[in-house]
Amino acid sequence: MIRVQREDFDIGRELDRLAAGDHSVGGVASFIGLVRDMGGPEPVSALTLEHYPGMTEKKLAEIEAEANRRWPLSASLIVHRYGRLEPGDRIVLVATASPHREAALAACHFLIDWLKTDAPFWKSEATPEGERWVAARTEDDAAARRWREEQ
Amino acid sequence: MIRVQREDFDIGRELDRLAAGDHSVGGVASFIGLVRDMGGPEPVSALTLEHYPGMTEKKLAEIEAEANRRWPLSASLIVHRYGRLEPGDRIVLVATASPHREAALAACHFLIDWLKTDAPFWKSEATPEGERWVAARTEDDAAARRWREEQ
Amino acid sequence: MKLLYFAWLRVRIGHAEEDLALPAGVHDVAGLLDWLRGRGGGYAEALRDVAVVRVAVNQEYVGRDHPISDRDEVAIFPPMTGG
Amino acid sequence: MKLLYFAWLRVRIGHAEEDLALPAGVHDVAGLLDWLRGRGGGYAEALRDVAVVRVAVNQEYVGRDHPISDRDEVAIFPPMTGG
Repeated sequence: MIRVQREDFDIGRELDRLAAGDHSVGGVASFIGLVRDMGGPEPVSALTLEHYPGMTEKKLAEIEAEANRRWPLSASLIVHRYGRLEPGDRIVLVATASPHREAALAACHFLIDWLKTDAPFWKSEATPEGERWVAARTEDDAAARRWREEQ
Repeated sequence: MIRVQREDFDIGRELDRLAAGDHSVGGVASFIGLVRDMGGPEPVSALTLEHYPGMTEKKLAEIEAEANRRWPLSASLIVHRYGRLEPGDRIVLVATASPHREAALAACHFLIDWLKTDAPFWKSEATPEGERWVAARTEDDAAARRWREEQ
Repeated sequence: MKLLYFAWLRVRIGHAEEDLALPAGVHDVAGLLDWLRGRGGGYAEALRDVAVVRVAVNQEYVGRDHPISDRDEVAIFPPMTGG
Repeated sequence: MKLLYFAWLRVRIGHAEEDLALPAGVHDVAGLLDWLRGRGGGYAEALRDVAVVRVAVNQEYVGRDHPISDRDEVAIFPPMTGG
């Protein structure tokens, strides 16, 4: 399941729901991305996430389908927020449930790597110097590429 | 932090607490192990976890320290239950928080692989044929060995 | 044709979307980017470093040689930074 | 010396722990396992496939050549299956 929303989400409820009633699930892996403020000379007071409505949902559904094609998952979930967030706020949750621990862990890692480079979101940070667009990281491209090579 | 307990735990509360107030945390990775019943000819009605009090806490603390030595973690948590559990019940939670997504994901994977082979727990399943001790899996040894080789 | 701009491209161009009749002589993504840059002002500034710009046609990422028609939704944006 | 047994070793031996004076001639883990097996009954059954058995002395995993003293806590168990 995928969701793109302004609102925060409840981790406990989302993860409990993922495997609820399915006794073949042996493991649930998850990753939560948070708004970070590393302090330093340019503290971040807020992060604004812009996205491409329609295309975002489509790409997230594709990414999720790809994970389900590669690993035997019982359930999967991507929740991605947009709008104005503050340091410590949750941005994204990816979660995977599988009979097998390795499948849940690998698929969760794949989902977060892939959506970093493939989902149409853009971040701008509010700093004392003004708005600053977050630049794409070459490490993120490398992380996503790894999964392409392993295909 | 490590905890060995009979009682269930609240995923949402544990994960929220892990990164609370630390704005340098960019990602929280977690894995939850559940009691599985694959159905089949020998359904599992209950799982009993036995452990070695004293040594369990010591090994879990060592495993956690090793993860913190290998990766830049802001916080880490292992909660492992013992006693009688039923299909769908939570057995274990491992969670890691880090400024960096890769560190959180890798350390979480390491912790669950490592504690599978290195923490003194033993499982027995209640089946219609009677109690059955769960055998150690060679895949688990291989998964833990991988981290030794990467050291 | 519907044009959409995101992130700093939107800010520099000054609006998020516009309707445009397919300009004469424009057949693909490369041609459209050239034509837009030729408008000058915010367009020229936004598309100065055109190599970093990404394009989606009808919500699919495409290369510079992808054909463009008058009924397309064309989105132009910097590399994504989600997650 | 305090001896602890876990999982199916505990079940086959019939109790979880016992106190034992270090038997004459026993100096290491291998010697202790041999001596226990020699007691027969549940001990012989539990330690029949002695190669699979793991041992901790004072809560540290040890090999068969690890020395044993009269003040040690020695735990004997099958491979772990936690997580």
